[in-house]
Amino acid sequence: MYNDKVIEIFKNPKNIGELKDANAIGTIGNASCGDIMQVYLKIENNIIVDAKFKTFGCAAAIAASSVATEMIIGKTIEEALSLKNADVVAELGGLPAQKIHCSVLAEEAIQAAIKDYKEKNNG
Amino acid sequence: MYNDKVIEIFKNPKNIGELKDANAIGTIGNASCGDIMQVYLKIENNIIVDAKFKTFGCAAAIAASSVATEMIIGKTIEEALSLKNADVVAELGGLPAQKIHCSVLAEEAIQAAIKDYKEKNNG
Amino acid sequence: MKVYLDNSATTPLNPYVLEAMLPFYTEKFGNAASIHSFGREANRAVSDAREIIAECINSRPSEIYFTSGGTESDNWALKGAVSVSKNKNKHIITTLIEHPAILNTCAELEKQNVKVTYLKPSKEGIINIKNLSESITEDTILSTIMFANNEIGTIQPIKEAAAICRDFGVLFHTDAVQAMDSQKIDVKDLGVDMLSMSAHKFHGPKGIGVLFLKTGSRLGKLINGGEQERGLRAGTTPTPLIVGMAKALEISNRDREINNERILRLRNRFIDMVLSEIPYAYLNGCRDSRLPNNANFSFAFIEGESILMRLDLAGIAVSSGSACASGSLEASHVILSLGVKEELAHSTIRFSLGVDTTEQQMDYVFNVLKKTVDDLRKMSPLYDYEKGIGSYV
Amino acid sequence: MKVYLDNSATTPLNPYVLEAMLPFYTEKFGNAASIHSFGREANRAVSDAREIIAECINSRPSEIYFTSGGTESDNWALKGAVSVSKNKNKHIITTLIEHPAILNTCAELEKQNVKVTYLKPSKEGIINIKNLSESITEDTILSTIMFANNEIGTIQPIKEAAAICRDFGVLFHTDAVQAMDSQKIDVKDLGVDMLSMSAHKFHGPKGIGVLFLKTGSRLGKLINGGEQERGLRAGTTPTPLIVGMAKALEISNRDREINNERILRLRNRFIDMVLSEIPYAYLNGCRDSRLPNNANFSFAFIEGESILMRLDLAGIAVSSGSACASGSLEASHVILSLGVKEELAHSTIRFSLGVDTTEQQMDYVFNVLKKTVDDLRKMSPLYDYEKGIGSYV
Ligand SMILES: Cc1ncc(COP(=O)(O)O)c(C=O)c1O
Ligand SMILES: Cc1ncc(COP(=O)(O)O)c(C=O)c1O
Repeated sequence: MYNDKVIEIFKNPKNIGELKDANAIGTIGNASCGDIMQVYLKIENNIIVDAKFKTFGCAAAIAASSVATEMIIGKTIEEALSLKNADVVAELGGLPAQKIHCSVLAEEAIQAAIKDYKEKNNG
Repeated sequence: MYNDKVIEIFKNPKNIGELKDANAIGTIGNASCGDIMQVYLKIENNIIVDAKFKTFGCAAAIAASSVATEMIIGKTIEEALSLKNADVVAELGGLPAQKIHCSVLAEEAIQAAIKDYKEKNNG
Repeated sequence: MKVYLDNSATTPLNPYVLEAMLPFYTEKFGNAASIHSFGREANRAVSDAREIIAECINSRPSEIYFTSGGTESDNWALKGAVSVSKNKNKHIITTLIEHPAILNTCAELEKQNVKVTYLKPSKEGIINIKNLSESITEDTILSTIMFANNEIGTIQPIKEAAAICRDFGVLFHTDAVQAMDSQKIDVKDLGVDMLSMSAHKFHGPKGIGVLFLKTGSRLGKLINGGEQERGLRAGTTPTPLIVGMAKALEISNRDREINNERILRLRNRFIDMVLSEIPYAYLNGCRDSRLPNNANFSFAFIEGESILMRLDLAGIAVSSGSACASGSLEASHVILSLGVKEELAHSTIRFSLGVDTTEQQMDYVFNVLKKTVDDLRKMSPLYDYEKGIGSYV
Repeated sequence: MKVYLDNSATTPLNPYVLEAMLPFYTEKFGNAASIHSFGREANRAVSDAREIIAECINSRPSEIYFTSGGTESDNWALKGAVSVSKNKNKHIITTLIEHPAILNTCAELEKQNVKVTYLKPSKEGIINIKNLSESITEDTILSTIMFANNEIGTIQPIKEAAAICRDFGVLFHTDAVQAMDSQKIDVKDLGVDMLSMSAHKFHGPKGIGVLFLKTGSRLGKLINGGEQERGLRAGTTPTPLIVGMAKALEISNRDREINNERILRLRNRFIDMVLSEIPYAYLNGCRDSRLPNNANFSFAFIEGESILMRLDLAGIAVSSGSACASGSLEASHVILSLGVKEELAHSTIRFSLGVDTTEQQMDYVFNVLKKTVDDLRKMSPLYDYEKGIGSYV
C-alpha cells in the first residue's frame, strides 16, 4: 500500500510539535473524519523561517505533514502558497489513491496558516 | 456409489443371453429411458428350470438381472412371482437410491415373463 | 520479532490441515461427481468431511452445504430465504453490528423492497432480545444475528433469539464465522435454522465455508448449475478445501478448552495492562460475554491506522476496525453503534490473539504499544502532551 | 494400468502450481485486505496473479475478478446483467448445448420473467451465427454462448457472435471454462464483454475461477459484503487458490502448442481406430472445430454407464455425458440437441485426453473398449450378437 519512502518518513517524521513562537497557525480537517492537521509557522520578512505540525491522522497524513513543512521552510510566503498537493505527493514518491486527500490537507493547512498570518498582520 | 458385491456381479454376470428353448419371455423398459430388461424362462411342471437375461442398462440393471435370474431358478412360478424388488436389492447388498428402479425392472421383467407363460398356456 | 495478532482477519493454516489436504492436490485429484474410481475416491473424502463437520456441530451430514466462504453462506441464507418466501411484504430483522456480508446483503435486499430492521446493541455491544421480539411483525420472514462480533468479539444471546423466532415461526440465521474456533457450537441445542461458517477463521483454508441448513427449511438457490450439494449449490466440489475445513474444525473442537483457557489468560492480562498503564485507553465491548481472543481498544487523540502502521513497523500485525473496512475513511459502524463518538471511533485497534500467541509476545506488544501511543500523542493536535490531557481544537 | 481420460471433468494439479501455492498455505497466510506486512505480502501475490492472468488473455488486470469457479462466474455474468438492466422486458439468447451452470441459471431467470431463446446447434454441434442475429430483439440484453462444449468439444464462432452482439449493442458473454487449456484466448481480439473460466480445468486448484469483465461493462453483484475485487465480489481473498490459478494458466499458455499437437495426434488416432474397428460407433460433434483432447462416441445398443463402469474396472476413467449429469437418468441434453435419438444418446462416452496421456495408454484403452463393447452387446436385447446387427424390440 504505502511505498518505502512514506513508511520511512512516517517512522521518523520531521518538525513535530508546537512552535512556541509561531506567528501563524492553520488547522484543517476534523476528528470525526479521522484527520486533523495543524501547522505552525514562524514568518520573518516574508520568509518562513520555521514550521512545525501536529496531526491526528493516518500514516499518509503524518508523512504529508512532515514533508510539507520541510518543503516550505526557507521559502517565501508566495512560494509556500504555490505548494500544491501534487508536489507533496511527488515528494512522497506517490500515495495510494484513497490517501491523496491527505496531501490536500497538507496544502490546505499551510494555506490556512498563511491566511491566519495575513489576517493578523494586515487585518 | 456401488458396493463391491454389485461391482463383482456386474463384472461377471450370470445367465447372460437368450434361452433358445424358452417358453416364457418378458420385456420391460424402453431404450429411450436408458433401460430395457428381457428375461427368458424355461418352465417345466410349474418350476423355473432355467432363466437367462439380456439387459440394456447401467451396471445396477445388469447386476440386478443377474441376481434376479439366479434367485428364481429352481423356484415355482408362485415363488418367483413373490420375488420383490427389495429382495433383489438385499441380495445385491444394497443399491444407490437413484438405482433402486433397476431392481424394480428386474421384478417386473420376471412377472412379465410369467404372465407371458400363463397367457400362452391358459389363454 | 514477528507477532500476529490479527486472527480475526484470518488464521494461519494448521500444518495437519495442510497434510490432510495434500493428497487431494496430488494423486487424489478426481471430480467428486465422477462415477469412476478417481471420482469415488474424492466423493468418499467429501462425505467423510461432511460427517466430521456435522458431528462437530451436532447436525446431520445432509444439513451441511459447502460454499466458497462465510460471505457466500451469509448471502445465500438471506437471499435464499427472501427468494423462496411467498409473503407479499417481506421483513428481515438484523443488527447494526453485523459483518458487511450481512449488512450489504440487507442493503441489496432493501433495494428489492424488503424491509429491514437493524437492532441497536447496548453500549456493551450486546443485542437486547426484547428488541427482537418487539420487532417481529407478520411480514417477518427471517432474523439474522451474528454469534460473535468480528470487531469487538461480543457474544450474542443466540439461543434465546432462536427460541423467540421459533415461537413466531420466523426463520433464524446466525453468522457464526467468528465464533467457530473458540465456541462450542451445537445447532440442535441452539435451535437455529441456518448457520454460516468460514474455514480460514479456524486454521482451515481460505475459499471454503459451510451453510448449515436445518432439514425441512426451504431456501432458494444462490448459484445454479450442476447437481452438487444435493442440488442446492452448484459448482465442481473443491475436495482439498473441504477436506481441509473438516480437519481444521475437528482439531479446533478437540483443542478448544485448552486453547481458550491459555488465550483468555493472555488476553485478560493484556487488557489489564493497557487499561491501567495507558491513559485514555478504552475497551470497546463488554469484557465477559466476549470471545477469549479479542481485545479492542480506542486510544483517544490518535488515529487507528497510524497506530497500526507503527505496530506493523515493529513486526506486530493488528487491525483497525475490520479488515474489510480498512482502506475506507469511515469509522467502524460497530464502534459507532456502541455510542462511541466519531473521533474516538477513529482511534480504534483490534488485537486478536491466536493459538501461537505467547506471553513474551504480549509483553513485547504492550511495550511497543505504549511507546507508540506516547509518540503519536506527542504529534496530536488533540492532546496536550505537557499536561497529559485532551484539548479538542 | 490407470488411465485418466476425464480431463474435461477435472485435471490433475500441476506440481509447479502446488509449489507456487504452498508458501501461501504456510508462512504467507495473511488476509490480502489487511494493511500490515502479512496482508501486504498476500496482497502483492494477488496483484501479481491478476497481472499474469490478464496478460495471458490480453486484458487489463482490473478486468479480472476472482470467483469460486466457472459456475459462479456464469451465474454472476447472467444474473448481474439482468439485475443491472433497466429494460422493462428482458431477453437473453443462449444455446441448447450450454453447461448446466448457464442453462439452469437461465431457467431460474425465466421464473423471474426473463425471456430466453435457446439456439439449436447443427448436427455437427456448431451454432449458426445467423440464428443469433435473427434472435436479437430490442429487449435483448445479453447473449451467452460457450466457447467450447464440455461434452463434445465443439468450438463455437465466438468472435463472430461477439461482433454481431456489439453491432446490436447487446452484451456478450462466453463460458470459456472448457477452452482455456487448449485455446489461445485473447479477449480484445475476440471482442467479448465477459468470459468465465475455472482453474481446475487447466491443472489449477478447484474452487477458484475468474470472470473477465470488460472495462465499462456494468454488472450487478451476486455476492455482497466486503470491498474485495474492487467492491464487486465480496469474501476473503483465497490467496493460495489465486496464486495457483495464475501459475496454472501461465504454464498452460507456455506449453499450449506442444501439448495440443501431441494430444491431437493421439486423439485422432484413437477416433480412427474406434470408427474403423468398432461397428456401430458414432462420433458426436464435428471433427474439425473441436477441442484437441475430446472424443465423444455413441456405441449403439449398449448403455453408457455400463461401458464407463467396465472401463473403470480396467482402471480407465471416462465420463458418460457430463460429470454433473451423471447419476441422473436422462440422456445428455447436448447429444439430444444434435438430433441423436434417445436410445443412442444413452450410449454415449466421452474420452478427454490430457497432458499425461500416452500412446501406450490409448492402445490399452482401445483394446479394453473393444472388448467391453463386445461383451455388453452380447447381453443387449437391442443387438443380435449372432448376426451382428441391431434389432430393436
Ligand atoms: C462475522 C463475519 N462474517 C462473515 C465473514 C466473511 O467470511 P469470508 O470473508 O471468509 O467470506 C467474516 C470474515 O471476514 C466475519 O468476521
Ligand atoms: C463448459 C463449462 N462451464 C462451466 C463449468 C463449471 O465450472 P465449475 O464446476 O468449475 O464451477 C464447467 C465444468 O464443470 C464446464 O465444463
